[in-house]
Amino acid sequence: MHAPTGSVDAGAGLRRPAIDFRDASVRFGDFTAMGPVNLTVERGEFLVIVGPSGCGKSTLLNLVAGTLQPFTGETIFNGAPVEGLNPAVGYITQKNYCLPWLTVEGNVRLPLEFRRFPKAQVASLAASALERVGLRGFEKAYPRQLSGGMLQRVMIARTLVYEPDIYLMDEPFGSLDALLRTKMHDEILHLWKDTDATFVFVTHDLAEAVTLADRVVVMSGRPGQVKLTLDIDLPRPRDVVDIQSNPRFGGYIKTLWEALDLN
Amino acid sequence: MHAPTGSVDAGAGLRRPAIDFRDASVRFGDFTAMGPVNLTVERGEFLVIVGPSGCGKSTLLNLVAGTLQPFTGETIFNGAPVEGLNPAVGYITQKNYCLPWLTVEGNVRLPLEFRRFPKAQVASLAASALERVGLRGFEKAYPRQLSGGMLQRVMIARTLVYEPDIYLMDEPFGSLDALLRTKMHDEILHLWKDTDATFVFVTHDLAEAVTLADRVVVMSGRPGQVKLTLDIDLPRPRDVVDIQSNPRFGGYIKTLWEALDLN
Amino acid sequence: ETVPLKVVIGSNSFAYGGMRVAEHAGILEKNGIKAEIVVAESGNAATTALISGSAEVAASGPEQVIAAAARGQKIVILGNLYRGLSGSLVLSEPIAKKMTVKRDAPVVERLRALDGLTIATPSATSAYTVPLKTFAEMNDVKINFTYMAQSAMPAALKTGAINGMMAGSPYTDAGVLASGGTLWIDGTGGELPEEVEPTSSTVLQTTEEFAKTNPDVVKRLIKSLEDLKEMIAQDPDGVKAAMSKAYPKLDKSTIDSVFERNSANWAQPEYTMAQIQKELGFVKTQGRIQGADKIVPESLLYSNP
Amino acid sequence: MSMNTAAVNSRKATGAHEGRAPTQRKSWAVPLGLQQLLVFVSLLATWQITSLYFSLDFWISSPVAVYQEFIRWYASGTLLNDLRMTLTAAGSGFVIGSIGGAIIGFLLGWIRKLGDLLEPLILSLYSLPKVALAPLFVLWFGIGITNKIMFAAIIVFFMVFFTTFQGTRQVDRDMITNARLLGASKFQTWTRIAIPYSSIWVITGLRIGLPYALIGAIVGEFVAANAGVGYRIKEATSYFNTSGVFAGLIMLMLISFTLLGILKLIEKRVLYWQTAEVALGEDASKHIP
Amino acid sequence: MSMNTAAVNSRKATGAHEGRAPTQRKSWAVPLGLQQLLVFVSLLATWQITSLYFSLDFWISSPVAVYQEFIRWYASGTLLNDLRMTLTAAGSGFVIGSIGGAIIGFLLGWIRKLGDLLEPLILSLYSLPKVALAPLFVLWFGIGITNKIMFAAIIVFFMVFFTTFQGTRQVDRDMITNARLLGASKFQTWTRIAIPYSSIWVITGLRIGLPYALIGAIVGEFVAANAGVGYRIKEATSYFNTSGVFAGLIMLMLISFTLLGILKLIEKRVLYWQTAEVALGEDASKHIP
Ligand SMILES: Nc1ncnc2c1ncn2[C@@H]1O[C@H](COP(=O)(O)OP(=O)(O)OP(=O)(O)O)[C@@H](O)[C@H]1O
Ligand SMILES: Nc1ncnc2c1ncn2[C@@H]1O[C@H](COP(=O)(O)OP(=O)(O)OP(=O)(O)O)[C@@H](O)[C@H]1O
Ligand SMILES: [Mg+2]
Ligand SMILES: [Mg+2]
Repeated sequence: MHAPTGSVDAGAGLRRPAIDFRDASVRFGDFTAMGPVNLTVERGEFLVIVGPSGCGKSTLLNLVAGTLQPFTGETIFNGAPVEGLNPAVGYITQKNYCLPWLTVEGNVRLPLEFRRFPKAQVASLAASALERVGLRGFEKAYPRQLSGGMLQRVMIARTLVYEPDIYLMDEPFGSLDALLRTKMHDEILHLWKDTDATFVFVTHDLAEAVTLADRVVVMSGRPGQVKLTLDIDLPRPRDVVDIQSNPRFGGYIKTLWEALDLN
Repeated sequence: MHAPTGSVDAGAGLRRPAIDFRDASVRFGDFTAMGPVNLTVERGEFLVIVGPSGCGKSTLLNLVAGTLQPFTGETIFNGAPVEGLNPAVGYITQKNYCLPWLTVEGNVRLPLEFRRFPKAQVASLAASALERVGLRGFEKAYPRQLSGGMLQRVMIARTLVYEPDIYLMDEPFGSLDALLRTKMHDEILHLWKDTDATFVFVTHDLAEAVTLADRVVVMSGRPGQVKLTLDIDLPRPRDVVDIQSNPRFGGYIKTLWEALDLN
Repeated sequence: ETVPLKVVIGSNSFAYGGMRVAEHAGILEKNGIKAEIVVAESGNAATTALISGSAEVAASGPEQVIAAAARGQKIVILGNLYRGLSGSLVLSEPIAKKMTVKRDAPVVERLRALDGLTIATPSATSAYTVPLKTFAEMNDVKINFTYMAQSAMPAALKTGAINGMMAGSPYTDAGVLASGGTLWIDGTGGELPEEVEPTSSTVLQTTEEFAKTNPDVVKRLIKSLEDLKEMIAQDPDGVKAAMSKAYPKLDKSTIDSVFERNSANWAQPEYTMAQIQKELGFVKTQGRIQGADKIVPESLLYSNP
Repeated sequence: MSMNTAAVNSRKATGAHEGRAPTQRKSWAVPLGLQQLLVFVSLLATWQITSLYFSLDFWISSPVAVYQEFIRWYASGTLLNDLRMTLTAAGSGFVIGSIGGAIIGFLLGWIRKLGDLLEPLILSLYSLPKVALAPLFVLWFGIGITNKIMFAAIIVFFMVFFTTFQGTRQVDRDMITNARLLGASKFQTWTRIAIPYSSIWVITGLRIGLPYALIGAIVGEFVAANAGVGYRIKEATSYFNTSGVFAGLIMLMLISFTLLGILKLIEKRVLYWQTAEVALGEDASKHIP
Repeated sequence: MSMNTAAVNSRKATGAHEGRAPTQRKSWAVPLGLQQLLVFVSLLATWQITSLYFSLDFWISSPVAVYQEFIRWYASGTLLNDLRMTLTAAGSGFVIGSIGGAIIGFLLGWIRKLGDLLEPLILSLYSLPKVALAPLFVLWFGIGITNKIMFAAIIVFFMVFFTTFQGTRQVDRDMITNARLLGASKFQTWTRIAIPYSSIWVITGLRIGLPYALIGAIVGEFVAANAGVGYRIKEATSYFNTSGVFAGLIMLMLISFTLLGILKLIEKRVLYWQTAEVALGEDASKHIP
């Protein structure tokens, strides 16, 4: 499955998968939290993962980010096993990691400063990211002055701002209202179209899953394994409101719902 | 609007409202975060609040819990203004406040111990609360060993366990999967029916709102004010799955969606 | 021309008073020495400072020189700063009142009256302890010695934690004044018998190295001590004037009494081979300092090349 | 209950949404400084009265006597010189000790393996009574200002080291991991996360250490000196001038007080985000998403 | 890359989901104790060699000389007596000082107004060099063991007080508010939230304070004693017996070492939840919700 040479191949035809879980499982003590999982995420794919609470979805993302190491198997990222942290991914975690001593803007600039973006760009990139998540006017606020949903949006802006090739998103829109969520879906789909980035997206919202995904993976209950892989064959580009009235939309949701229900 | 005597009246006919916001508004510095709000929550009512992120929903609940004091107006609780903390409410906050040095069980027992429940009852009450949120088997785990959804369930169990008269719930099911969420809806509706408690429930999920509510309040954008009050005239007791196919269900959702969209 | 010189002394007590008078009366300056006098925490610290090389000259008891020599440090004595014992024994008020022996009785009887009492001294090895202890042992008198900082003694005397204190002036004066104590054995007045009394309380000292390389400075120092002796004999008022400059906190009458009690002891600059041998003898009989028997007495005394 | 009483009763809210206290209708602040002054004055009064009433002047002096001693000290012209000496030693010692303590404490706290390895060693050194080292210090560093600086530095070093060490160990590792994923280099996780995170502990260390810089300088002056506040105290002790001793001690208290005040200002600046009242106001209200 | 190398390379994960490290396939642990021993031995060797090579025996003694001094000390029969004296004073002082410091630090940290009011007062007292107070201590507590105990107690008090004070001020007020809503009385928020929360600070305070208990006892012995480790050190000092001074100091180090070890065990027990490996295992897997 490896490319014949070690170099990154430019041709679209010869692309190797972005992520490849091979028999990966995670244990804490004697407790198997996830797996074994076998799953391939293609480059440029929008993959959504759903599954019962505590089945190991966050754990799966952690394997890709390299914040956990598997007990068995391995996680192949861009052709090489993940060892140690993997800053090539943009990870929007479930837990909030805003730095309390930085303003909203400071938090969003952080990755740009870390990645040594040219000074001139930093301010405008940060401003546009904040604009996109609807936080203009709150640049100078500190995290403790924000509502739950606003904090979540700071986390999103902080990842969007540096445009990684691969996004790992762990329930990123959980505390957003329906309207804002729709806006964010739109935003994300545009981003995906414009940049050709790969997305691995965890959610509990099946409509969200179907709206966004190329493919939805349903995980089984603890220890989470891949139970069902469902290709979402809906037209692109999608309009996040109109797509819901597509005749196949309801069917996909039903399939997913049933797969979950059997747990 | 006050009851003629200061004593708590027993007769159901003479009931005064559980909560009454009178021109209540909250400011942080010069920034008006919420209000002014005028809203009455009747005793035994199931009120759901929806509104855009950052409009002041959590702030509204904080007024009832007494963790914030209004800048103008007042919050009348059981006939008297809320001054200082109000432990008569059961408050499931948006932020997680599990104590990291207690096990899941220890965290759930905490309010019982605080409220001096008889020793004999404590263990069985805690066990049944954990059972209800699907956390059996995790009694001895520490918070840092749990997934996001599991932590949220600990917070829920910790409030259910002492059966307060009034529940304030701030997006309690945000990180639960669809199935578990449905189970929790069922659980909550049974609780409500059995105990005749009052619920003030904040959510972003309009289906959830319509499924549970007697009445849904839509708040406007910052500073949040009551924009629409919608009585949900669906039969009780409700089956949380069947209710969605009620012909009026979709209509309510549409009304709410439109009210939100106009923001 | 004048040479700058750092001189470290062991305390603010009058045992080092000669040095201060020599400084404030201009004797050192007259001999071409621009002295900076530093006060250390104890005689031991003064000698330590000398060894460390941060002062050229130190003043402390001869036993410090012996102890340092026993550890291989080459220090030589240039001259005597205070003859005999500079400390005295003060009894607390209630004990003194109970005494059947009179203050003017022979010193041996006064010593016997101390049997069983608790007496504070600065340390087990202090120049104040050894004579009294030796004297008591010679006469089969049992004294409970306890060791404490001199500054703490008057307070202990007042609260009754100790029955008496063996210390130097001005601590003894404070013991008398503040706690209503009685001066029981006057060490400065030479009341202790010759065979237990130390030869000297403080001597002027420097390293062998410094003495060798700076014979001229040493000569000036020795000359200063002789000038001091002469001044005490010739010009007591000048000495008192220098004292009030050195101890600005003391009033006229105190200066007078301090002068009367101590000036004679300041005026004995010669330190002889015999005196060294006597000190070494004390040290050896008590076996306090390991390796003291290996010391060559001659090496301790500065000899004019 | 009328609206008026409600307003009076309403307390400054603390709450699940605290951080920035909500604006209240009225506020009844009793100036803290005044209260502190009251405590201070009543203590002085108690001191004076006890001293007079039980005639303990010789032992505990009295405020009036101490004041007179101050005047004398100042008039004699040595006060400023003494202050300069002591402050130089304490200041240099503090700077050396706290920089060393903060850096090494930070490094050992941060690099866990190294910390585990060297902790016992540092603990041993910490356990040494510095006063007992005084003679050795004289031997090693002489009796000049170096001795006093080293004394102050070593004491401060340990104070700052320990709190920084402990604090840095508490830094949320998940926060660090997250920053690494955001692209932070190891060095950046230090400067941007770990240092701000443990700054509260470093400051605690500095607060604990600061008075000890003075104490170190003073003890150094006790051992050997011819000027300085410590020397004055020793001199006063030798002549049983209790008022002088207290004058010296109070001088020290005043100095560390001033310095601690300055430190508090720095603390406020460094930890400004804990209390900042940032104007969301106008601007934020305009851009409703 | 073969699976084998991958396994060898895989590091102990730290991560957004850390807390309990995931189980690894293999683990290569180098025993820490051994490493520490190595550091210790090489330090001793350096000391010995430096001392021999540069003939610095008088200045820094040497391990062999110190060892001989220990033997002499033990043979003379005073060692145990000295130890008993010093330990009694330090131990009692530690207990009194740390209980006092923890309680008062906790109270003033917790009751903010009181803390703000009294902080300057306590800071002033803290700034006093205790050694300069020796005569007053003799006046108040005599020259017996009480004096040494009080010396130790007062120094420990301040150390524990300060860290506890600072730590308690850091307690998450929102957490407290939440507990109050859950029905906690004021007292319960102390016992169930604030105390566990600030326990890490209290323990830091104890760790910082413990060696100071010994230091306090030693200083007390310097001021007045006729036995005890401090007294031996002073005695050795007056004979320029550097080996004796080091023997005394090392004795002290050994003592505080042992005591700190015990404290560490207690710390592990109190803060067990930070590292606990609780068996979810079997039981949890059975009840899939
Ligand atoms: N540090 C840890 N120590 C022990 N067990 C852990 C740890 N982290 C996670 N687990 C366990 O691993 C399992 C999977 O956790 P994970 O966070 O991946 O779930 P999830 O699918 O993301 O759930 P949710 O939807 O609730 O976020 C859970 O049962 C959890 O208890
Ligand atoms: N401590 C505070 N200091 C300053 N502003 C605050 C503070 N707490 C909340 N706010 C502001 O008050 C507004 C309302 O916050 P609140 O948490 O009530 O929103 P919310 O409706 O619960 O939003 P969400 O759905 O995102 O949780 C927000 O704009 C927020 O920035
Ligand atoms: Mg998760
Ligand atoms: Mg909210």
